Amino acid sequence: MRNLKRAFVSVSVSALVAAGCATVADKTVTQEDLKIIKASFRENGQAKLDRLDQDEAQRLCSNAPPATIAKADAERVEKMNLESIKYPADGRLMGDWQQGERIAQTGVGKQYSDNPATPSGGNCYACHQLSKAEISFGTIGPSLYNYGKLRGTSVEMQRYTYGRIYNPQAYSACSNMPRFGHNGILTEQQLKDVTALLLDPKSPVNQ
Amino acid sequence: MNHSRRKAIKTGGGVLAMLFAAGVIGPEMALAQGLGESAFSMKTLAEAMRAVGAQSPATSDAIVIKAPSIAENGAVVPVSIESRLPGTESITLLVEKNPTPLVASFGIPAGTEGNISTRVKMGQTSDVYALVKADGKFFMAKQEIKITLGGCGG
Amino acid sequence: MADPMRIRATVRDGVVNVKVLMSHEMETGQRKDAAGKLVPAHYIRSVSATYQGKTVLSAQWGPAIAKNPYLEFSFKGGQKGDKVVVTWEDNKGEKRSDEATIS
Amino acid sequence: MVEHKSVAVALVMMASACNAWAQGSAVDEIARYRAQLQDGNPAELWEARGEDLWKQKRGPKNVSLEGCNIGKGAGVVKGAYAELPRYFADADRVMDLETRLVHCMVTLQGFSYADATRRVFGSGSNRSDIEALTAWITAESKGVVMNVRLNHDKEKEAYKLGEKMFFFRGGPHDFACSTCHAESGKRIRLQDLPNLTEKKGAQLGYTTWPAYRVSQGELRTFQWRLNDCFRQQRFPELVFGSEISIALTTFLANNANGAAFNAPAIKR
Repeated sequence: MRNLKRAFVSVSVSALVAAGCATVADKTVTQEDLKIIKASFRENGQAKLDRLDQDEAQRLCSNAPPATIAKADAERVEKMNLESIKYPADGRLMGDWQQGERIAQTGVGKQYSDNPATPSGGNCYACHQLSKAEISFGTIGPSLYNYGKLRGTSVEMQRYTYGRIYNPQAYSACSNMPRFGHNGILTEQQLKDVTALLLDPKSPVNQ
Repeated sequence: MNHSRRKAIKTGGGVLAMLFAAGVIGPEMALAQGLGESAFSMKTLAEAMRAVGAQSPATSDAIVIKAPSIAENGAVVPVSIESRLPGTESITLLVEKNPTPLVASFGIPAGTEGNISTRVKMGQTSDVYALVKADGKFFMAKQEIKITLGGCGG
Repeated sequence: MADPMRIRATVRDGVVNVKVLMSHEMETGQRKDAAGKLVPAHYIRSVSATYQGKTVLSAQWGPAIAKNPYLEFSFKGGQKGDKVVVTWEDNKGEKRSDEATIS
Repeated sequence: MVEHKSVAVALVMMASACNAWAQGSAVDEIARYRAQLQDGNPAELWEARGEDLWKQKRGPKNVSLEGCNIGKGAGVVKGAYAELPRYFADADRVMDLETRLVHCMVTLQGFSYADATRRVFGSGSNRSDIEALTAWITAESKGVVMNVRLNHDKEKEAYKLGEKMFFFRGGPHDFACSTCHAESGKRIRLQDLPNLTEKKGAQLGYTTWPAYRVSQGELRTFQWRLNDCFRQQRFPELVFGSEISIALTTFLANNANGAAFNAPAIKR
């Protein structure tokens, strides 16, 4: 997957250079740049300036273009993120798919315009096709229609699915998908509910 | 919600009456179609149609609704209605699932074409009705318009 | 005082096509502001258009016409250089009239 | 895991083939929706007000903005937006249209900076003069070919910084501009996402702002576009006229060079 993506990006990079609108100059964000970035934003509500302090994965995944990340760095990012996944203490990984559908439809949460007391959504439909009924879905991520029907609901698959939502970068460095558990966007119960949306045979995803 | 809306309409009526008395607006302006303001506060499609004066109107192929079947945003949904019925006197637009279905009514004097375009608000996916009065009789056409969610932060 | 309307009136084969944009909030009375307070209804309730003193369109609107309303209609018999007058009045009694020359 | 993935890819491809028709028709209908809106763009209401504001004598010094140089000489409006942002020697910085307008409101009309920037984004009856002025001035560049130069060192620096910011990931969602705007043919929900790292995408994206947003009933400028992207990226708030806002605008506007400017547009 990643190799494919890299190949794709390198093609578009050469196209860019050919079009003359990109230089191959140094594209690393310097301390000086960071100062300018911090001076260009102001805190608002729950969005404080510390959101501009990148963790290592964010820093390594900010190169322009994004997938120029070195193989060793990609492995580092994946290892680091894999270690961060916390599975539920009660061992149960599947919650309520109906709640999961609500979470998938909702995009609020963590914006400075959002009430911090309101639970965040997962906004899954923004990027993925999930059910047949919802025609308004995005294509940044792959279609997940029939996700569970195609894969079954083995414990191994439940763990993989839960982990993939908890921290997608454990499986794919620099993935575009938010690390919903790792960064505290969704609660443990919400992660279980979204896992159920994907895997439960009764979920609209698997009809 | 409904109470305050009723109240607002009532207040509006008061202002209207005052303006009448003051001679600011003429009767033609206030009662374009002779519709009472109450028609706009009816909660169901059937009530709203009755308030306009239409009792179970017949469906007509001579009324064409031009609107997308999927709208990207319910706040602005473009709708055009064309009536090819001879003697078209009025064109009325209704959205069945809006809190109050009656949206607008257009009086079409002789010499004006039976062709109106405007933009409406829709709270959710719904049938949109075009009701045409021609030679004293009501006819209708309908089309479903799906309202979709969009954007990345909602 | 409300902003002027933008009116375009063009004649082709004896038919005048009129396109109007109006500046208006078209508040439904059902929306809440940031503080959770209901915003009072405020919408254009009637619209009329005249050509040489004769009404060529009259309309009654509710609050479900979209914000900054758009209206298009056509009538027969207008001449280039003549004027079309459009008038609206809202539920608070505010009125606005503007005219356009047929081109 | 690797096996899972390749199976998943194949199945995903099958699934999308099955849904191609249904999706195609939804996308076609959305295109119809957009086409039907083009005829009457309420942005014209902002343009009319903006022209009045430009010509009116205003501010503590009671002068009009007709003496304002937005890049092509004092009072020259036609085609000016297609060459912005640019370096202005009198301010010794690169400026976009909105920051230049504020500069003129302060230096020519005598407004304080705070007063000039009090309402950079309007809301309902709290209207923004900057949005109205921007609507009119940008409309005066409709059809003009984008030609944003990188001659001055500060213009080159702005471009480079803008490019870095475009790929800068941060916040609880790990988002960067590039998360949504670095691949072609992608959508959020049903909204097409221009690939801003490519000429065609940058041209399509940049030349259609400002725009009347039907979802808000407001005319929105490019400063607003950036501000609201960062809000949804879960970043803190982008400061109006900040160095990063100008840098990103320079990066995107320069990438759009060669295309005819086509705004104010009308969008969802």
